[in-house]
Amino acid sequence: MKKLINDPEQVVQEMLSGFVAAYPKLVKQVPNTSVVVREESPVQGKVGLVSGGGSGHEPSHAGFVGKGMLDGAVAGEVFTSPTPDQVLEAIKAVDGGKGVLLIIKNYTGDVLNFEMAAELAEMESINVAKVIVNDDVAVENSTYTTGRRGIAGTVFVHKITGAVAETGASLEEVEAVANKVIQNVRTMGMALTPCTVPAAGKPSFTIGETEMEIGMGIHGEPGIERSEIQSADEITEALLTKVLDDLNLEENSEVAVLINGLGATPLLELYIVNNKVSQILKEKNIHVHETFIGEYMTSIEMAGCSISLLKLDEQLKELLDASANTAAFRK
Amino acid sequence: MKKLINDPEQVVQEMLSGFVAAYPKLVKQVPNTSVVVREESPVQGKVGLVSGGGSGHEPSHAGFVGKGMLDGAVAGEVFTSPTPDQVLEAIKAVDGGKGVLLIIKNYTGDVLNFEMAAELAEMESINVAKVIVNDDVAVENSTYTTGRRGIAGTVFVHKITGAVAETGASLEEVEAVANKVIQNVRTMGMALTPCTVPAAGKPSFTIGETEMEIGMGIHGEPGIERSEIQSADEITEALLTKVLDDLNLEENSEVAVLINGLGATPLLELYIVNNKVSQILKEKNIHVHETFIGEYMTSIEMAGCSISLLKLDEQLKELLDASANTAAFRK
Amino acid sequence: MEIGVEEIKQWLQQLSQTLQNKKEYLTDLDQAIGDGDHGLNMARGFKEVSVKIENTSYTDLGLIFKDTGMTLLTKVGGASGPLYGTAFIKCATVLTGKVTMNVSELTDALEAALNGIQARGKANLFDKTMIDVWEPVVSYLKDHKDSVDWEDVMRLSNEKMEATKDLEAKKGRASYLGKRSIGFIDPGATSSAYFFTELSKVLKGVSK
Amino acid sequence: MEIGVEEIKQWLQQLSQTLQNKKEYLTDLDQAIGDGDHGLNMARGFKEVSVKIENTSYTDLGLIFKDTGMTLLTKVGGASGPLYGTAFIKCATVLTGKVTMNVSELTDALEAALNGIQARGKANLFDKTMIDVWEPVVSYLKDHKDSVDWEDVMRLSNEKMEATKDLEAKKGRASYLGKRSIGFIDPGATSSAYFFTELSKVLKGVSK
Ligand SMILES: Nc1ncnc2c1ncn2[C@@H]1O[C@H](COP(=O)(O)OP(=O)(O)O)[C@@H](O)[C@H]1O
Ligand SMILES: Nc1ncnc2c1ncn2[C@@H]1O[C@H](COP(=O)(O)OP(=O)(O)O)[C@@H](O)[C@H]1O
Ligand SMILES: [Mg+2]
Ligand SMILES: [Mg+2]
Ligand SMILES: [Mg+2]
Ligand SMILES: [Mg+2]
Repeated sequence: MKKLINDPEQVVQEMLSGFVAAYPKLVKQVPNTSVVVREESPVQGKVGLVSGGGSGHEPSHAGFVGKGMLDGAVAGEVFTSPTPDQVLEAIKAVDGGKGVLLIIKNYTGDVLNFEMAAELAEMESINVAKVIVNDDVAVENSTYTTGRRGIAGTVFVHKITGAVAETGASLEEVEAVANKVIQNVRTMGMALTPCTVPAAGKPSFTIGETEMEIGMGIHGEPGIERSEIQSADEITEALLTKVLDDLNLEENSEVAVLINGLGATPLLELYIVNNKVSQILKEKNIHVHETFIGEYMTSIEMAGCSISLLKLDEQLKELLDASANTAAFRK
Repeated sequence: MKKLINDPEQVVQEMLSGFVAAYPKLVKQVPNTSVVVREESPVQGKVGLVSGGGSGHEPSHAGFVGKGMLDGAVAGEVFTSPTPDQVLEAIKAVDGGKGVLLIIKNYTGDVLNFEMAAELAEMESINVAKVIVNDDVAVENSTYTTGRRGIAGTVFVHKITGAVAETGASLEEVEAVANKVIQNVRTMGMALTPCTVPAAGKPSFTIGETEMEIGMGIHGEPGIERSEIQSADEITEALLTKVLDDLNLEENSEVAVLINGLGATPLLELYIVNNKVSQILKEKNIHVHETFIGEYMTSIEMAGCSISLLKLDEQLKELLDASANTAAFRK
Repeated sequence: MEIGVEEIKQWLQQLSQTLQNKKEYLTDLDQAIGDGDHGLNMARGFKEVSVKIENTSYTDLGLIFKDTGMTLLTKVGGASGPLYGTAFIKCATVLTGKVTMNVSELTDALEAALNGIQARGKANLFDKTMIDVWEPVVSYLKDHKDSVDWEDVMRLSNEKMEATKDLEAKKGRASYLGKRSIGFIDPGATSSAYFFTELSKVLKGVSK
Repeated sequence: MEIGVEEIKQWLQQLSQTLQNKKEYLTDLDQAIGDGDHGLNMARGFKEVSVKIENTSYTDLGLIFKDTGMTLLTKVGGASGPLYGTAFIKCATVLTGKVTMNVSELTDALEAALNGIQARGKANLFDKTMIDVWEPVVSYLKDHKDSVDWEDVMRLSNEKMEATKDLEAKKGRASYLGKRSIGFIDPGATSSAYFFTELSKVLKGVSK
């Protein structure tokens, strides 16, 4: 394990300190917690948005705290959902009287811990709503299982929900917009290499020099299928086809595209992926309103990427275009 | 070699196409070249700024093309300086009548190719000036050698020179500001892993599981020294000390900080590095005006980082704060 | 058979010790079909539990279960934190006010814990989760209130843990792997087997 | 000895072939003390040269050198592109208008090339660059205009290439390594040795 770290047990606290030290005009840390909130929190008269999850997905989630996006981010240990008391701290720190929306990625751990925090917050008379992001089309959806994971598409939920919250919308309205984004966003990912949880000290899986994992989440778990590595064009087509099939886009639809690196993928490669994505979408007469390329939702130092499409209508487009000022997303 | 690519010979062209497809509102490609320029090029009445170099440093340099930064970026093959004819195409495409400044990183290849392009441009009666960035304190400076390399600190040159050019300043004024930034910026880097030039197909060097390279450039070349890997705090202190020693900062100086990832370094680790950087600077009473953390000048998929400090005065601060709208840098 | 704070402390300390020893093994299990943190999560949580109960003297069984549950809830995270946390807190509600308990009362507590885990996690039997150990063990205890053979409990929890190997996961992270989850033992079932094994080891030594 | 377009074409084609064959070796040399592209750069550039001269019929020696130089200048990049490009273009200025040349005229052309490389790159002898091959070879040719032994030229270029191994680089990318550059042969010196070796192979076959 080669990492720029000190004590593996301290990575989350040191990372948060380093982050907050870098962006003092944007964020502050709630003392003695792993919660990062907007510098001006709580913002009165605005629904507070809280997201979070295990660490190892940087810049998610603290990187999206700021005007126009999240009010608070809760960091758990690496790949471990944060505990309810921490989520509660975030809720309390961002509640400006209009209630708080929790943006949860669909993992048992995240759902359970955030739900318990919501229960605790309700006991303190804070109005809390929750939405659950499940954009990963790699996993079959079923009421008998945990269902689909929430992965990189979550960033669109943060952006757009953040924009509507900024308008002073009510908790119900903000929740409705968040759910609209969730219904219209799909993602599929793949990986070339595993990643190493610092405290575990060894890679999450072993994989051959010519193999890849398709249907990758963001926690170093194996994908849904292992196969021989293919060309960037073939891989891109496979991922995008899965996304398109699930999203049911008509011709002349408008979308936002997110080509997300998992932590160790050079931008050079992500641009090559987008070359194929833009070709395919053009052929299908799907109009790209905006493309985002970079590291938004990572899996420590995994090499690989995910492709997300968000289907847009006028409302979503306007909210996506609205200004945002966070460490990792600026408009 | 595990990469998301198609034909190794085509990576640069496909990367540029994918990049331009992603940011059509910001940039366009000069047809049949590897030159990316601002969408509205040439901007009349403004000095044109051209930079570039080998590919493999993404988002450099095309990622910094846009309002408030570069007018044009020229991409060579991976790690290979672009040829004079390509640089000339960029110069011609961005010349808005006030002349063109070439921002060159101090590598023999870059210097020679950009110089020859400047000669060709002068023959076409375009006024061209050049500045040479050499921020890397790992290398001893000497008139008998090639001198110091230009690495991540170059991004500050792009930003600040871009801001002054935007004010309508003359070529001489813009050149003077660029040189002022160059005189006040220092960088030092390190790496944990090598990188692989796609067409070469194998890593630039081999390194043990517990070793690191100190004094790293951005071309996969070995550093100036190999040693046993240390903690993030120790490494940070070593790099920052070298930078501080060379920059001769008085107490109460103001600086901008850039913690740059080399391509495969998770943000988690870069934040941990900044934790120590901010501690050390605080102890030394050096005031951080702004911190930038992320991938700005990479070395394909190398794991490692560099630390840059730019000493600021009122003029540089104002220009650094000025608005910029590029794919990889927004203010 | 009367079970008091001492036995519970002894059990929790042994369980904590086992989880520290098995940290890497549980992490290996979780790497195969999850995200590789179960060993770290359980070891971290129970280390805190160990310190907490070491330094507190209890007269009320409810309180030691509650402290344990709260500690797990706030220190473990992930799926296992709220589930084990809930389990202990549910036990606490049944045992509150009691200085000692018999096997029947312990069984009631564990049944409440199982119901709590199920209410939170919504997993069914054979979904390849900790439920696959908890459910049969609690059933056995209910059926044998007066005649529990703790060796049987150990054997049973171990068997059921092993049996998760052949299942396809329907809940938790392993469910994302679909059929690829078959062939690996579930990490949470394994930590649950340690839970019951260490409990059995302590209780089988308690004279009637 | 009269050297015409045919000999130069043959030389450039053989040089191109050698550079294709040695692409990986040159890249290995450049990985050790540079950025690992010298083999790729030279192979790419000379492949273009090969196609260009294959499909063009020349009567003027100056033109074949100029085309070669321009092709290298626009297709190689890096440090070696402008340097080799300049070398051929400088040769062209000396040879322009000539249908054939003798060894003395060739020597003048190569001296102009060497001066061009030095004017551009500002490297001195023993800076561990291609100059370390060019300078002694051009000196030898100047000293032996009428009595050049092409076997000697091959030996000399090879020896001088080998000798770069013991030098500390002062120019080019390898200079960043300081003392760590010692112990490795310079890639540009190696491609220059191929340059002179292939030239010698062709010219030693030319009847006086
Ligand atoms: N819905 C559920 N009901 C019961 N147990 C579950 C459920 N989901 C997961 N588990 C258990 O939790 C274990 C994983 O715990 P852990 O690795 O600590 O958390 P996470 O899955 O969040 O990383 C699984 O092995 C499984 O036994
Ligand atoms: N200033 C210089 N003068 C002469 N030759 C040089 C100079 N700088 C570099 N070289 C030669 O160029 C070679 C490297 O070429 P190449 O790898 O193609 O370019 P780059 O160094 O830009 O990657 C070196 O081995 C050296 O022989
Ligand atoms: Mg986890
Ligand atoms: Mg090069
Ligand atoms: Mg886990
Ligand atoms: Mg080179």
